[in-house]
Amino acid sequence: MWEKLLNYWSQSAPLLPEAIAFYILATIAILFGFLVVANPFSRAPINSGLSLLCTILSLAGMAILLRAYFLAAILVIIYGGAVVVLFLFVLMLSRKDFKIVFAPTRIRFAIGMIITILFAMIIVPIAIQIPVSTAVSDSVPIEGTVSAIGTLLLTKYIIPFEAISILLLSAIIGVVYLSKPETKGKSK
Amino acid sequence: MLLTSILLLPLLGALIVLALPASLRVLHRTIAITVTGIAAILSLFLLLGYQGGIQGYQFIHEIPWVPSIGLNYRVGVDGINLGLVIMAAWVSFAAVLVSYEIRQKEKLYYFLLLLMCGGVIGTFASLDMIFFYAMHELALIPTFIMIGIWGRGEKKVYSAFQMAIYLSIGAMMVLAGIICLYAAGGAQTFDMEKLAGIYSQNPMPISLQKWILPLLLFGFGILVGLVPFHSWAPAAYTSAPSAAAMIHAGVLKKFGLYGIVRLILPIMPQTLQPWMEILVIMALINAIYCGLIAIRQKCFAQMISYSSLSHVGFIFLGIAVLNSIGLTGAIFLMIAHGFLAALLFALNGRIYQQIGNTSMDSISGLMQKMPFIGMILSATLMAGCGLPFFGNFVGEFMIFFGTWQSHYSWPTALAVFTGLIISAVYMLRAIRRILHGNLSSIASTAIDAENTWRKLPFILLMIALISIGTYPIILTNKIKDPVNNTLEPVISLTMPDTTNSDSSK
Amino acid sequence: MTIILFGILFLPIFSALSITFFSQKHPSISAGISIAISCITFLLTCVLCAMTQSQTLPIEIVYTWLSVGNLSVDLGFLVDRLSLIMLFVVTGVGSLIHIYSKGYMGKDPSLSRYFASLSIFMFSMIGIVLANNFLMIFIFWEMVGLSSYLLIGFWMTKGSAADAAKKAFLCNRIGDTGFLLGIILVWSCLGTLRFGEISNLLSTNPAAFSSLATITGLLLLCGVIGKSAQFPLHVWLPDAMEGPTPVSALIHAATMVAAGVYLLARGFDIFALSAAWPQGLDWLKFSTLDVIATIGAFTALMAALIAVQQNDIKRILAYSTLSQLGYMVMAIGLSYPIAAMYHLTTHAFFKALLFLGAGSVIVALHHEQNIWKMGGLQKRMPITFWTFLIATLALCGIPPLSGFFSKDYIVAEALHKNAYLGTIALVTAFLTTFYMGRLFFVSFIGRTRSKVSDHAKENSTIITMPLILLAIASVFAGFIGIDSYLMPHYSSQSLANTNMVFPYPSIDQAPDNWFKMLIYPFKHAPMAAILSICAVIAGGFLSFIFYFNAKNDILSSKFKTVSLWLKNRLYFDELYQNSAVWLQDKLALICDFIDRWIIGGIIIGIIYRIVDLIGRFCRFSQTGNIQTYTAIFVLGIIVLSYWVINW
Amino acid sequence: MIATIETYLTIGLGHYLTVSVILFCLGLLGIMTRRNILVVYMSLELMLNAANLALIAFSRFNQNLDGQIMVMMVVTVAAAEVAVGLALIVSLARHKLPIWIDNLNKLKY
Repeated sequence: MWEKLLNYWSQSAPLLPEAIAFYILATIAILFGFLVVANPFSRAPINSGLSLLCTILSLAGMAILLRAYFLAAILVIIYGGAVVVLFLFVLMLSRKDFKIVFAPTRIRFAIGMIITILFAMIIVPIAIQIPVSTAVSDSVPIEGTVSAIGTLLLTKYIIPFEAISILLLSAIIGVVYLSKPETKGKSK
Repeated sequence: MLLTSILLLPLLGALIVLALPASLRVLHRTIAITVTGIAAILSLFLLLGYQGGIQGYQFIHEIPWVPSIGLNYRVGVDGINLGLVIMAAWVSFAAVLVSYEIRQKEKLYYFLLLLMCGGVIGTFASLDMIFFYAMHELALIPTFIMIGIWGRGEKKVYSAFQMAIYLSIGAMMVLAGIICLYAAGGAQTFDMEKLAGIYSQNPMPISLQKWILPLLLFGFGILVGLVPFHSWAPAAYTSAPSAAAMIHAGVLKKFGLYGIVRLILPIMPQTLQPWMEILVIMALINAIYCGLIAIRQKCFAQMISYSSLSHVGFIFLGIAVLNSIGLTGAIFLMIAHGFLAALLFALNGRIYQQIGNTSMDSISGLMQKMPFIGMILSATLMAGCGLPFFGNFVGEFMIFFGTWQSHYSWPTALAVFTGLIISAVYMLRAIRRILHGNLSSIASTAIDAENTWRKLPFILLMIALISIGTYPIILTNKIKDPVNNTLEPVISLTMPDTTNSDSSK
Repeated sequence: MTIILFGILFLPIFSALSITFFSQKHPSISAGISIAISCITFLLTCVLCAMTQSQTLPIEIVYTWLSVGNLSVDLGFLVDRLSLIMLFVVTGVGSLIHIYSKGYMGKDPSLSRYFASLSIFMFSMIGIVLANNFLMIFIFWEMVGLSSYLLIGFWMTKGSAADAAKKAFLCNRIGDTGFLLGIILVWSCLGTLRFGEISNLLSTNPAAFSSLATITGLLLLCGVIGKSAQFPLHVWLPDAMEGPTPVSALIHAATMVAAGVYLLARGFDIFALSAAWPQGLDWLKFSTLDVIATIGAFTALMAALIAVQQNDIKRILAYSTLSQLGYMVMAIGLSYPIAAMYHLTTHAFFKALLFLGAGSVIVALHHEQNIWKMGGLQKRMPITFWTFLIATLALCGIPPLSGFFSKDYIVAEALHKNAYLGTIALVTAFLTTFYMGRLFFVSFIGRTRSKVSDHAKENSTIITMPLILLAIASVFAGFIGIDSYLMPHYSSQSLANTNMVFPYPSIDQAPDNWFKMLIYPFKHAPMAAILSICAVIAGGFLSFIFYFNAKNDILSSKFKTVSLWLKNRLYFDELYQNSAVWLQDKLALICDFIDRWIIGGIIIGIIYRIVDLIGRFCRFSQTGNIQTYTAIFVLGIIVLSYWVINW
Repeated sequence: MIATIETYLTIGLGHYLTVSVILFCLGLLGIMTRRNILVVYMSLELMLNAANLALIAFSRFNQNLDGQIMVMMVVTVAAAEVAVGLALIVSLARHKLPIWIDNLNKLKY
C-alpha cells in the first residue's frame, strides 16, 4: 500500500504544486466573489470593491497558471489598477449617498437566488462534465507572452484592434463630455 | 439589361436626389422627371422588342445574389407582366409630373417617390419571389411615409397607420406563403419559373396546398382590398398625396392580383377549384358592394377609391373563372385600370389643389372653369363605366365572356349588371355633380391646367388608356400565350378531355 | 371599296379629333370641318351605292380587332342592302342637319364642342350601320349612347339638361346590360358573332340555340328597348329634348333611336326563332316576336295618347317619335322587317323635317317652345310653314306622301295577322293625326298667341335649305322603291319559318312606275288602306274642330283626370323614381352603412379593442426596473438553454 | 481510487470552467439583488472576469491564442464601459438625481 502510495506520489508530484495553487486561488476567487455580492457582515460598497480587487488578483494568478502571463499583468494593471481604483475613487469622492447601505428585500433576494440556482443547474453540469483528459502537456508550449499576443493582435486581429481603438476614443470623448462641469446660465 | 436599367433608373435618381442639398428644389424635380421619363421611354422598347410566340421570358437579366440559398436577382418579362411593367413606368412618370403640388420637404418627397417608382417597376419585372416581395415593400413603405407627411385632411396619420397595418399583415402572409413555397419545393430556388416547373413535375402535396393556398390568396387579397379586408383603401387614398395614390392604386395594388396569377395558378392547380369558386363570389361582392357604396359617397376621392375596389372585383372575377379569356381580360383590365386609377387620382389631386376639398356637394359647374381638366375627367369617368375604346371596356367584356364560358351564369349577369349600370350610376353622378350645373362659389377660383407640362400627365395617361382600348390586340396577342401556359395545369386537371377546345377559331 | 368604307367610318372621328386638338378656339373652322366631312361621307356613301350596284351583296371586309381563346372580335364591314339604306339615311340626314346646326347654333360659344360631339355621333352611328358582328355593334351602340349623352347635356350648366343626359345614358345602359348578355349567349351557343355566319348557322340548324332561343332574343331585345325607347325604358326620350333641336332631329328622331329597329332587322334570324324555353320556364309559350310586337304596339298607342296632351312642341314630336318607333318595332314583331326599315327611312326624313321645322320656329320665337304661345306663323314663316305641313301630312299618312306607304304596309300586316294589333295600329294612326293636327293648328294656323310669335321672322337660307331638301325627300321617298330595294336582302335568307307576307311575292312583281306604286296599297290590301285613310281623316277632322283657332285646350278642361294623367306622362317617371331609383338608393345606403359602421366601426373596433387590451396588459411587464428586466432576461436564457441542451 | 485522486490533482478545463461559472452566477446574483448601482457595476465586472477566465482557459486548452486576444478586447471594452458608466453615475449624483436602481425606472410605459 505504501508502495502504491509512493508510486502514486512520484507520478503525481509534478502536478501537485499547480493543483494546490489552483485550489487555493479558486477558493479565494469564489470566496471574495461571494463577498462582492453578498457580504454577510457588511453591505458597504467599499467592502464589495475591495473584495472585487481580491477576486481579480486571484484570477490573475490563475491566468499565470494558464501560461497567460501578459494577460495576468493586464488584469492586475487594468482591473486592479484602474477599474477597481476608479470604483473606489467614485465612492470616496462622492456624497454620502453611496455609502448608505440597503439590505436587499428578502423577496428580491429569494427570487434572485432561485433564478441564479436554476441558471447554475443548467450550466454547471456542463462545465463539470468536461473530462480531465483534455488537460494538455506542455510539449507544445503556447504562452501568452507579449510578443506572441502583440504579433497576433497586429496581424490577424488588426481590424478588431482598430475598431476597439475607435471605441476607446469615443468612450474618452463621452467621458470628457459627461464629466464636464455645466456652464452656468445654460438651462437644461 | 434593358429591364434592369428601367428599374434602376428611378432608384439611381433617388440616390442622386438624396446626395443633393435640399435647397436645390427645382433640381430635385428635374432629376425625378428626367429619370422616370427615360425609364418610361425605355419601357416602350420592351413593347417593340418583345417577340410573340416565344415560350418563356424575354429580356432576362440575372445576377447571382446569395447563391447558397438560391436567391438571384432575376428580371424578365413575358406577356403577363410586359404590360404591367410598361404601365408602371408610365404611371410613375405621370405621378412625378403631377407632383408640382408639393411645396415642402421636396427633397425627401422626390427621394421617396423615386423609391416608389423603382419599387413598382421592380415588383413586376422580378422573377425571383424574394425580389418580387422586397420590391413591393420598397414601394409600400414610402407610401406610408408620404401619406403621413404630405397627406390631406385631419385623419391622414390614422389612414397611414391603418394602411400600413393592413398591408403589413397581408405582406407577412404573402411572405410566409413564399417561404413555404420555397421550402416545399426543395430545390433551393426562389425563381418563379423554376418553381412552376418543379411543381408541375411533382405536385405539391394536397395537405400542404390546403394551407398555403388560402394563406397566399388572402394575403394577396388583403393587399388588393378584397372585401372585407378593404377598409384601408378608401381612407388611405383619400388622404394620400396624388402621386402616392396614383402609384399605389394604379400600380402597386396590382401586386396582389399579379401574385395570384404568378404564384397560385400555376403552382397549386390541385386545390384551386373550390377556392376559385369562393373567389368568384367574393369578387362579385367586391364589385357590387363597393359599387353601391360608391354611389353613396359625397367625397370624390372616396368615390373613386370605392370604384377602384369595384373594378378590382372584376379583375378577381377574371382570374377566378380560370379560363384563358377571363384571365386575359383580367390582365388587360389590370393594365387599363392602372392607367384609369392613376388618371382619376391625378384629377382628384388637381381638383383638391385648386379648391381645397373634393366634396361633391359643394363643387359644381367646374367644366366652365376647367375645360381641359373637365374634358379629361369626363373621359376618364366614362372610361370607368366601361365605355368602348377605352382600355377598361376591353378587359371587362373579356371577363364577362370568360365568366360565361366557365358556366357561371348568374355571376355573369350580375357582373354585367354591375359593370354597365352601377358603375355608370356613380360615374355619371360624379360628372353631374362636379362638372355640370351652375358654378358654385367655392369653385369660382379654380383654374385650368396652366401649361403643357401640367397637362402632360393627363394627356399621356389618356393616350395610353385610349390606345390600348382601340388597339387591344397589341397586348392581348402577347398576353394570351403565357396565359394559356399558366392555365395549362389547371385546365388539364379539371377537364382533361377539352384541352384542345381553347384553340382559336 | 375598302378605302371608301374606311373613309366613311373614320372621317367623322378624324373630324372630331381635329376639332378637339386644333380648332377648339375657332368655332367657325370647327363647323366648317365637321360639315365638310359629313358631306364627304354622304358623297362617299353615294359612291359606295353606285359601286355596289354591279356587285353581289353582301360584301364583307374583316380585320381582327381582338382574338383570345375562342373569342374573336372583328373590325368588320358588312355592306348589304340593309346597311346601305341605313347608311344613306344616316349620312344624308346627318349632313343636312350638320348644315342646319351651323345656322341654329351659330352664336353658341362652345360650337366646337357641339360639332365635335356631332362628329363622334356620326362616327358611332356609321359604325353601328357597317358593323358585321354583334360586339362591334355593341361597341358603337355604347358610343352613340355617349354622343347622345354629350349632346343632350350640351347646355350642361342647365341642371335639367344635365339630368336628362344622365337619365338617357342610364336608361340606355339598362337596356345594354341585357344586350351584352344576349351577345354572350349568342356567342356561347353559336361560337361566332358575325351576322353572316349566324344566319348561315341558323338556316342549316334552326335549333342551334336549343332551349335558349327565346331568352337570347329577349335579352337582345333589351338593347333595342333601351336605344329605341320602347315601353319600359321609354322615359328618357322626352327628357332628351333638353338638347339642342338639331340634335333631337338627328339623334332622337331620325337615326340613333332607329338603331334599335336596325338591330332588330339585322339580327332578325335570331329574333325570328320559334319559342323555346329552358326547362322550368317552358310554361311560357310566347316567342320573341310576340313580345316584340306587343311592346311595339303598346308603345305606339301609349306614346300617341301622351302626345295628345303635351304642350311643348318638341315633346309632342318626341312622343310622336316614340309612337312611330313603336310601329316599326311592331312591324318586326309581325316578322316584317322590310316594312320596318321602310318606315324607318321615311320616318327619318319627315321626322327630321318636323324637328328642324320646330327648331326653325323656336329660333324665330327666341326659344319659346310652348305651342300655346305660337300661332299665326303661316304668313310670317312661309317656308317653315309649308315644309312643316308636308312633314305633318307625311307623318299622318296622307296618300301621295311617303309616310302613307310605309305605314300602310304595317297596318295591313297587323290587320292581316292579328286583329288586336291591327286595331291598335289604326287607333294610333287616328291619334297621330289628331295630335299632329293639334300641334299644327295651334302653333301655325290662326291668330298669334303671344308677342314673340307676332314678331317672328323667317330664318336664313342655312336653316331653310335643309328644310326644303328634307321636304322633297319626305314627299318622294315613297316612290323610289325602298321596299323593293330591300327585298333581296331578306328573300335570300331563310325566313321560310317566319311566314312573311309581303305585298310583292317576288321582286319581279314590284310596281314599276310611280302611279302603280301609288295605287298598289289599294290593290294589295284595300281594306287596310281605306281604314287607315279613314282614321287619318277622322283624326284630322276632330283636331280641326277642337283646335282650329282655339284659345285653349278644350280636352284638358273637359276630361280633367285623363288629361292630367296624360300630361304627367302616365306617371312613369314618378313610378321609376319611387321603385328603381328608390331601391338602388336604399341598397346603396345599406351597403354604405355596413361599410361605415359594421366593417369600419364594429369589426375593426373590436379587433382594435382586443389588441389594445393585450397591449395594456403586456406593458405592465415594462416596469422600468433593470433588475426585473435582468431576471426576465436570465429566465429566458434558462429556458432557451434548457431547450437547446435537452432537445 | 487512485485514478479519482489523480483527477482531482490534474487540473483540466473543467476545473477552470467550474470556477468561471460559479463566479458568473455570483455576479448574476449581485446584479439581480443589489440596489446600489455601484455594487451592481462591480457584479458586472465580476461576470466579465468570469468570462475572461473561461476564455483564457479555452485558449490554454485549445492550444491557440485567439481566446487571449478576446480577453484583451473584453478588458478594453470593460474599461471603456466602466469609464462611461461611472461618468454617468457621477453626473447623476452631481445633478442630485437618485442613484439607486429602484429609482432609476423612468424608462417605462
